[in-house]
Order: sequence, then C-alpha cells, then structure tokens
Amino acid sequence: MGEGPVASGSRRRIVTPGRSAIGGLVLALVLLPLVGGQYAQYVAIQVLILSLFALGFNILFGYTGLLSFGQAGFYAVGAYGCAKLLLLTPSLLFGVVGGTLLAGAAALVLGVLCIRHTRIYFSMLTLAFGMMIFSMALKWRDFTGGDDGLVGIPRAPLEIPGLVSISMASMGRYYYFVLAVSLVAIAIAYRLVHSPLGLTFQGIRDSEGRMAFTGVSVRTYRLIAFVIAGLYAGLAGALLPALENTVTPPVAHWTTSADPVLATLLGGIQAFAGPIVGAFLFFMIKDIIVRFTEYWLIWLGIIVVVLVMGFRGGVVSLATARWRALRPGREGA
Amino acid sequence: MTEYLLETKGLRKTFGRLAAVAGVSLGISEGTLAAIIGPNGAGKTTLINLLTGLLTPDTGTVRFKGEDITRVPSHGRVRRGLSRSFQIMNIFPNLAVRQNLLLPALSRRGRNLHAVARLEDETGANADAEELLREIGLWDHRDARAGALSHGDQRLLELGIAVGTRPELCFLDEPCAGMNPIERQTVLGLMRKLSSQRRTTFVIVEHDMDVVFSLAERIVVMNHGEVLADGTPAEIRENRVVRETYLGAEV
Amino acid sequence: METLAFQGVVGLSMAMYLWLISAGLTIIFGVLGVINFAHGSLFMLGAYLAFTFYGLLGWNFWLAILLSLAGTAVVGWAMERFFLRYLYGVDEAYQLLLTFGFILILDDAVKMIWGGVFRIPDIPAFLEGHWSVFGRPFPVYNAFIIAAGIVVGIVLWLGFERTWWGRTVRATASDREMANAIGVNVPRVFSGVFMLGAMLAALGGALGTPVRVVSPGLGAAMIIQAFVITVIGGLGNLKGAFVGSLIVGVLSAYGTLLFPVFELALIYLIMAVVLLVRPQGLFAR
Amino acid sequence: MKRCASVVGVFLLVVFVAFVAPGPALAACQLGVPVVKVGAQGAASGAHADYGRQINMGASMAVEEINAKGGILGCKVELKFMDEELKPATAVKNTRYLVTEWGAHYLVGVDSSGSSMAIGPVLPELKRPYFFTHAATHRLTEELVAEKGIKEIVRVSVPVYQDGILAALIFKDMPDIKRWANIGADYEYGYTSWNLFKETLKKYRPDVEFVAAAWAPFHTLDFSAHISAVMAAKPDAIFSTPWAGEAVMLLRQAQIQGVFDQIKLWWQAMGGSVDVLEGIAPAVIGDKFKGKLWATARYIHNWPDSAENKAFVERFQKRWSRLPNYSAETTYSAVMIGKAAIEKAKSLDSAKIVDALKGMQINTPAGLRVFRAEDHQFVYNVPAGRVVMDPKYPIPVLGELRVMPVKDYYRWPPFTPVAATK
Repeated sequence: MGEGPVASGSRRRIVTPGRSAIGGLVLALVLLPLVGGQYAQYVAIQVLILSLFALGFNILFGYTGLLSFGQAGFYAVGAYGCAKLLLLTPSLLFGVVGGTLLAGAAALVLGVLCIRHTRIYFSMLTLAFGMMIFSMALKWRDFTGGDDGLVGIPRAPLEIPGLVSISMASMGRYYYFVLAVSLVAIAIAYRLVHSPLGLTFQGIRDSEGRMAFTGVSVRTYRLIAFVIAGLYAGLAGALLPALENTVTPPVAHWTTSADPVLATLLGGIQAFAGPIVGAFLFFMIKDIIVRFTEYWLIWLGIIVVVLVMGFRGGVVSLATARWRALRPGREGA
Repeated sequence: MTEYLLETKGLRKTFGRLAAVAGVSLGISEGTLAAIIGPNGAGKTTLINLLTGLLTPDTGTVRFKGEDITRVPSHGRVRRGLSRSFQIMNIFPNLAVRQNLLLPALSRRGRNLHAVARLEDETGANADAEELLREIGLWDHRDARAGALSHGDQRLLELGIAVGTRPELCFLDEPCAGMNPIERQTVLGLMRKLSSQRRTTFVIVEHDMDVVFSLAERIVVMNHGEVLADGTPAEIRENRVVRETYLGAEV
Repeated sequence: METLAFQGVVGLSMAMYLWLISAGLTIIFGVLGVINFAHGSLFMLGAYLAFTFYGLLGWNFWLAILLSLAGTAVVGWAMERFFLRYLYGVDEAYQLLLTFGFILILDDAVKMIWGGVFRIPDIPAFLEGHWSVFGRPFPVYNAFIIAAGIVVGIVLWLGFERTWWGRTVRATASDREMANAIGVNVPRVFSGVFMLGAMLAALGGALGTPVRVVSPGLGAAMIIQAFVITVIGGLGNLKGAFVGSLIVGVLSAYGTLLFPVFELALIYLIMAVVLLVRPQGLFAR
Repeated sequence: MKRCASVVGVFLLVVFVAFVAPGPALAACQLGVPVVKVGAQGAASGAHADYGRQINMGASMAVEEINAKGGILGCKVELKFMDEELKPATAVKNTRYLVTEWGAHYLVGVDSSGSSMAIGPVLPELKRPYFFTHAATHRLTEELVAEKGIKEIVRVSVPVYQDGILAALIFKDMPDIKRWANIGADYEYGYTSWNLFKETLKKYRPDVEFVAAAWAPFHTLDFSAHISAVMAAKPDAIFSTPWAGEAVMLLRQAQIQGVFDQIKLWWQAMGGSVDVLEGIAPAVIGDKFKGKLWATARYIHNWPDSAENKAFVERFQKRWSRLPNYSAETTYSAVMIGKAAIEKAKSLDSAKIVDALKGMQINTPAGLRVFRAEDHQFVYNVPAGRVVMDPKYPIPVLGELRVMPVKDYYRWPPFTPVAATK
C-alpha cells in the first residue's frame, strides 16, 4: 500500500496519483531534449501531432458516437493551409492558427452535410468527402503542387509582431513549441469533455432519441462535435509542414484517416487519455518494428487483430482495471 | 370556450396503405391525468409520436399553448414544455445514473453549450438532479452505470429523465410495463405528486387497466387510428361501444 | 460517334470487373451487416492463387480458377469462423478494424510467399485476339469478362431468388432472431455467405489477373472503388451493386475521354450525393 | 506515491532504451569510427516493392564487396535499408532516423520523386551527403542544388531528361511517324517527360502532330479507357510513361486491344527495367508487340559491352539469382562513389565528401560517370533500343541500341524552367 493520504470523499485533493503521474509525464516531456537526441525530439513531435489528431477524432467517435473515416481530409486542409500561409508570410503562429481555422471552416461546411447521417452511412459519407479532398490535393496542381506536393516550406520563426520573434530553426525549439501547443490543446480537450458540452456529446452517443427529448437539437451538437474534431485534425496537420518542410497528398488519403482510428482503439475509446497513450504506442510499435524487419505490415496487422479480439477496451482501461485490482478499497471513495 | 393546453385537429398519418392515425381531433386541458387506451395497433404510439414531433403528420395540426407546433422538431417542443418517455427503454446506458438526470436539468437551464465549465460546478443542475434522484428512489444507485440497473430501476430512471425537463405536458408510453408492485407505486406516486405540486399534465398509454382506472381522470379510447370514445373513467365504463369492442375482451 | 459508342463498350468491360468485386462485398454486408475492408485483399489472394496454378504451374485455366476460388474460400472461412464470429455483438467499428488488420497481414503474407514482384500470366489461347466492334478492335478477353459478369449476375439472382438456400439466407438477412427461431443454423449461414463473398472476390481476381498485374497492395487499391459502388447501389443490395458498377465503369471510361481532370473526384462526388439524397442507395425498394 | 514514481521511471526507461545510442566508440580504422554506416531506402511494400528490393540488393552487394576488400580506409562498412512506402513523410522520417539515430555517414536510394524533393531540404540540417539513385525529377538537381545550393544532394542516376529528350532525338529520324499520342503518368514525371519530348521533337520535325493525351494516376488497374481514348485519334505512335507493374499491365491491355496492329511504334519510358522486362517476356517471345516496342532504362544489363559490366552482372546473378535492375546498378555505384569520395577526402565530414566529388570521373558498371559540379548530377550514357530477346539472357534486352552523346540529351546549366503541367 502506498503512503499517500487516506482516500476521502473530497474531490479537492491537491495531489492524487493521477495528477502526479501526469506531472511526471509532462516533466519527462519537458526534459526530453536533454536526454534524447534530435531523432527523439522528432519522434516526440510526431507522437504529439498524432495525439492531437486522435484526441479530436475521439471526441467525435468515443464521446459522440460517430466513426469518421475522413479525418485525414481536415488534417490535410490544416497542413496545406498552414503550408500555403508559411510560403506567403513566414510567421509560424499565423500559419498554424490559419491552417487550424481553415480546417475548422471546412469541417463546418462538410459537417452540415455529414451529420445528417449516423453509423455506417456517416462513416461512408466522411470517407467520400475525405477522398474528395484527397483528389483535390492530387489534381489541383496550381494550388497544391499535385502529386509532388508543396516543397520548400520554411520553419518560420514564432512571431508576435512588435513583441517577440523566436527562431524555430533548431529541432529542440520547434519541439518545445509543439509541446506547448499540444499541452494547451490537451488541457482544453480535457476540460471540454468534462463540461456540460462533453456530457451532452455522451448523451447523444448513448441515445439520440432520449437526448432530443431533453430539449437538445441533436444535429446541432453533432455538428459542434464534428467541427471540434475538424479543428483538432487541422491543428495536428498545421504542425506538420514546419516539421517536414513538405506537404504531399498522402496526408489526405484514407489510410491516413486510419491512423487516429488505430491509435484511439489501441489506447481505448472510453478513457480520455486513450488516444494519447494509443498514439504513443502506435508510433513506437511501428517505429521499432520497421527497424528490424521489412515485413512490418504483418506485425502491425497481427497487433490490430489481437487487440480487437482480446483487448477491446484498449490499453488504458486495461491498465486502470489492473490498478484498481491492485488497490482494493480505494475506489468508490 | 375552453383553452386547451394541447389541441389537435384532423391529425392523420399513413404508412403505405395503412392509416395508423386517421383523423384525430383531441384537446387536453392543463393539469389533467389522462390515459390513452386501445388494442394493439390502435395507433396510440403513432399518435404520441405525432404529438411529440418524432413523426410529421400527413395532414392536420398540433397546437400547444395556442401555438402551432406541427412542424416544430422534437427538441423544440421539449423547450416549449413537452416531454415523453418511450415504450422501449431509452436511457443513457453508459453514463452514471446521476449524469442521466443531469442532462435534462442542464438542458432546461440552457447549459449544454458550456464547454469550459466543470460539471460539478453546475450547482443548479446538480441540485435538480439530486432532488429527482431522491424522488425516484435511485439515490443509492447514483454513481452506478445506468445500463447496469435492474429493469424496473431503468424504467424509473427513464421517467426521471422525462420529467427532468420540468415539462408542462408529459407523455408516458407504458410507464409501468414490467414493473413490480412497489416500483409501480413509486411511479404512480411521483405522477400524482408532480401533477398536484407542479401542475404537470400527464398523458399515459397503458395496458394495465388497474393503473388506468385508478389514476386517470380522463380516458381516450382508440381503435383503428380513430378515437372511439373520450370521457371520465365512469363514462368509459358505461360506454357500450367500448365495452363491446375492447373492454369486453379484457376486463 | 463510333468513338463514343466504343468507349461505352470499353466502359462496360471495366464495369464487369468492378461488379465481380463489389458483388461479394455487398452480399456480405447485406447478410452479416459487416463492411469487409479485407475484401480487396481476398481479391488479391484469388489473383495470386490463379497466377500460381495457371501461370506458374501451367495447369488448365478453368481448373486454376476453381482452385483459386476454393483456396480463397478456405481463407475466408477461417476469417469468419475464428475471428469475425466473435464480433457480431460488438460495435461495428471493431469489425471494420479487424478486417483492416487482415489487409495488413495479407499484404505482407503475399509478399513473403510470392515476393514483391508483380505477376502476370498469359492469356489463355482461346481467349486471345480481338473482334471488331463499331469498327474498332475489342479484345475477346474483355468480351469474355462481360459474359462472365452477366453469368455471375444471373447465377446469383437465381440462387437467391429461386433456391431454398437463397430463401434461408434472405430470411437470415432480414431477421436473425426469427431465422434462428424457425431453426436456421445462423452461424452456418454466416460462414457460407462469407465464403461465397470471398469466392466472388477471388473470381474477380482470378479472371482479372491475365490482364491486370497482381502485386502486394492491390487490395487496398481495389477496396475503395468497391465501397463507392456498393454505396451508390445501396449497401447490401445486389441489383444496386450491378447498376452501381455499370455507372462507375462507364462513367470513368467517358471521364477519361471527355473530362480527365475531374475523373477521380467525380466518383466520390457521386458517392456523397447518393448518400445525402438517397442513403439507402439508388436501387433500394 | 511509489507507484507513480515507477510509472514515470518506466516511461523514462523506454525513452532511454529507444533513443540513447549505446556504448562509446572504439577507434579501429583510419576514420576514427567503429564502422562506416550507409543508410539506404526504397519502396519495399506495395505495388512497386521490387524497386526497393533492387536498391537493397545493389547496396548490399556493394557493401559486401567493400568489406571483402578491407572496407573503406580500413573501416568496416555497415548497411541499413528502410521502406520509404513511396510516401514523402516516411522517407523524411527514415532519413532522420538513419542519420540522427542510427548514425549513417552517407545515404543512398529513394524511388519516388516526391520523396526526394522532401528529403532534399532536410539534408543541410542533418549534414550528410545523399546519393539519389532513382528519383528522376529534374527539379531535385536543377532547383534544389543549382538554384538553392543544397550541397548535400548528389544524383547518380540519369534524371527525366532521358525519358523525353532521348526519345525525341531517336524518333526524329523516322519520317513516317507523324502523329504521336501520349498515355502518361498523371504526375510530374509524366508531364515533364511528355513536354520535353514534344519540345525537342518539334524543333527538328515541325511536321509532327501530337494528337491525343490520356493521363493515368498511380494505382490505375484498367487502362482500356485510356487506350481507346487515344486510339480514337489514330496515332502513328504512342509515348507512354506509367512504369513498373502499371507498364506491364498497360502493354498487355494495349496488346489485346489490337493496338500493335494499328500503330507503328510504342515508346515505353523505363520499359527496360528488369521487372517490366520479366513481366513482358512471354509477349516478346511470342512477338505480340510485332517488334514495335521501344524502351530505355536508367541502366540496362546488356550495355555497355565492357568487362566491368559483364563481371558486375555475373556477380549480381550469382548473388541474387536475378538480373540487376537499373536501381540496383545505380545504388551499387552510389555506394562505390561514396567510398571513393571518402577515401579521397580521408574524412567522413559531409562538406569534405562533397568537395571530393569535384572533378570525379569514375568507372561503374554503367560506364564512365562524370560529376557535374553545377547541379551535382553524375552524367553518364544510357542507350535506348528495341525490346528484343537475346539468347544470352532469360528475359528481353534492348537491341538496335541507339547511343546518343550525353551533351545532346542532358539539360545543361543555366537551366530554364520546364513546363510541368499537362
């Protein structure tokens, strides 16, 4: 048994196991550039980006009950939008905010159409729109550079005109920028799902009909969830061009839409942290497998099958269950 | 002339060739406890679906508090003071019991859109939910997952959600189906209490004639999508047509 | 004028390839309620098996096709019996995810067995050459594909409408519990239908392989097209899948000729419009 | 709180194990490193997987041969190959991994032009020379090196010039071919090749017409519609740029559609690639193309007729039981060029290695390769010819070889922009 304070009914306890674990993780992430090399920072950025992507997806899927297969479309709008803005004026903040808002706008327009359906029809509709965005990225050469994409995107400095200008040239600097943005975005998402709005989403997931009869316009709230997911996808995408210096059509392909789905299911859809943990595992699994074998697809596939067959709750709920089992008497305080 | 709380004129809904509701004109006054009865397939549930906005009528109008709400969607009707429960159980199975009741309370207070407030800081809505929890007798189960409740408790919970928006008019589709006598008494007690304290008008669809005749102040009998008879329990008991076509068989 | 007419015939042959793959997908959805992401991979597997028996070992063309169908059916059976069967009660998302996992596994498995090289066998001698259609040469093989597509369509229609087995399957599709109650062995019907779907995919692959290269990754390329068609025709609707194939096949043939820029986006646009206006598909009752 | 501490501890441990490079270096060779590391990548999954495999085979063989002869300045050489998936993002990630994590000293490979354009701008940050061995876009060397001055980019393989310009120079001498149609790959490679071809041919032959063009994107499975669309314009010859499996499929579908009865000539860019030749071998044996199929590649195993090339092909066949594809040869040569440059520079420093390339003329299986300082392009000659069978090889080769002077079909600085649109 731990030596922490005896569990009480108070929910205002300052130090809880959950909070200290989170604190530890954040500290580890902040210290990462000191212990890990450039590649570690690069991978950490990728994981953070996928986390944001999956987190937004899960607000739509895990919380509102809508499985989208077209999130890559908004991811791509964020990426291409940010890239275009960075090529226009080299200001990181302008690019990232602009790309995110563009994706949100796209989600609003397409969302009005998509939220008319639920279940498999919703999935198919989002797939269709996502692939339309992919086709545009591929075919609208004058704007998107076609198959070859946009190249030579600068990692512009973080600029607030008249106030401050921080160069982002080094990977470490950009890592801290992405980390800060991600932590803020994750905190906002956490607040959101534990707010009345979040509970409304969950009500819609559980029973649409019942929700309508509490006086809520289900379609409006589905649209809100869709736009939020679109904004997170857009933000994730908008962090990409400055990292890679390139944006190409595969970011919009349906196989990219599968990434947040896999990450979320890996981590667990019921837990808030599921998509984040899932993104970490998904990335690390792939990154480690590709070092050892050319046949990484089959291993990824086997992991997917095993997870689906045996661990549908995802890693996070599995861990929580173990935790509870280890500490009897500390739940339901 | 009497001012009805809810009034329908010539309401009609057909599915293919079948007229589920074939021209119903009804008026429901404030504060009554009314029941709709009739054999299976008489069109009772379709009528309620038309009144609560789940279906749109082919012809006819629905007026609520003098306003034409024929084309108003369900959630809009709820905001105007109308609510319902479902024949097939309809709760939020993955949420805690308390959260089930928090949702209608938040909605009534227009708090759904609040994206940064903590749930526990919604004091007004929480107080409403806790009051309801006690009233429906699920206080002890407040932190349980709703889907894990017993059948009777789930029906109670659904009733709680339905009245959680504090409706002026509430439709209950077979509220006592599958309940044990104690649970049934909770339901009936709650209805009587809300009816007298908040002047909530209840319209129930029910097969259990004991419930109907012990509770209802007014009974509407439907058959083949039409209103067969409409009156006080005493009048219905005396109605020859009703006795022949319906009550004769069951009572 | 001849050019337009001929392009239509070319589109017809393209449509029949599409029909062969979307038929199985839509049947599986109609009965099991599962969107099988791995359907394209079964198509690929069928093509590889046909290539091996026919192109590599030089066996009889028809025998090779039969063996390829049988082999793919066994794989399909295993997928249903040992994996999918345990997921009918849970959220559809997990079924999709499982079949997505199969895509990954099958893609690498064929690469391990047949190598990364693309494979193409010869066209059987009796199907070589071309006929004159609207004054232009039209391959005998494509005419054969058109015929095969129509035959498959008729056989499936007869099978579902006129046989006891077909009625059982349709009853199961419309109401599982009811079918179970009247003594239908529902799990066996599901297995059978999944195997049928797998065999149809394999047939598409086997018939396609002499004119279309087979290589790893073919499944992922095929599956989205098949989705588009099944959605246009109505998920689970066999007749719809046939007409949907015709629409997509003929349209993309004319698209290549007349408005090449929009060809790719066009089919997704049609899919989206159909979903918005008639989500049950163009040909649902 | 112990448990929380252990959670954090485990996390940190994972980070350490995954990222922190093991052990101190033991100086064992003249360059002061334990081994010289060569990073390679190519498409190893999906429809173009054979190209990646050939890159891997070429690089592996080069490394084995170098090690057998004592390494580079006494240092053992180690190779790591990764799958670029034809996705630029993956290619960049691999490059970063290979350099900053695995510790590659120089890099070779990459199939996709998109991937090469994505890798290029990252190289100054990573400070490692990258020898590109397949990606063909002229923009890699013309824009990124000549214009923007990214010195780490070096290209060992011939770029897109050959696909368009070389073809025009050959076919200008065929007076009876007047009407050309195009079945093109629907991306930059296809557009540039066709535009260079048209531009060059028009200069010599004002009388030719370009009568039709159909474009096929990646993953096209049925070219029937493209074929019939261009055949409606009754061309004398077809210019075609889909490659790999798509080329085989296109040729098979054209053949059964009777195209070779109607046209006089078919030009298949990259048709001399080993995988394509293997795929069309039965058709060539059966004379299905009626001798009308012409092709080239960035290297072909039956040319040049030198002792060095013959020995290379023999060793390769012995080692891998396949004939070397151009991507195998270019990657093999790239590893060897890297070795030569390091030996000359006596250093693993990127700038010094690139410096050592200046003025380099090196004999490779494909013949003499000459380094062009302006754009870091190795210039060498590759012929084009008719696809024929040769009893010496199990698969077709290029016959009736036309060898053009490189000064004619390479583009030379100062570069003018090429129209990269349809």
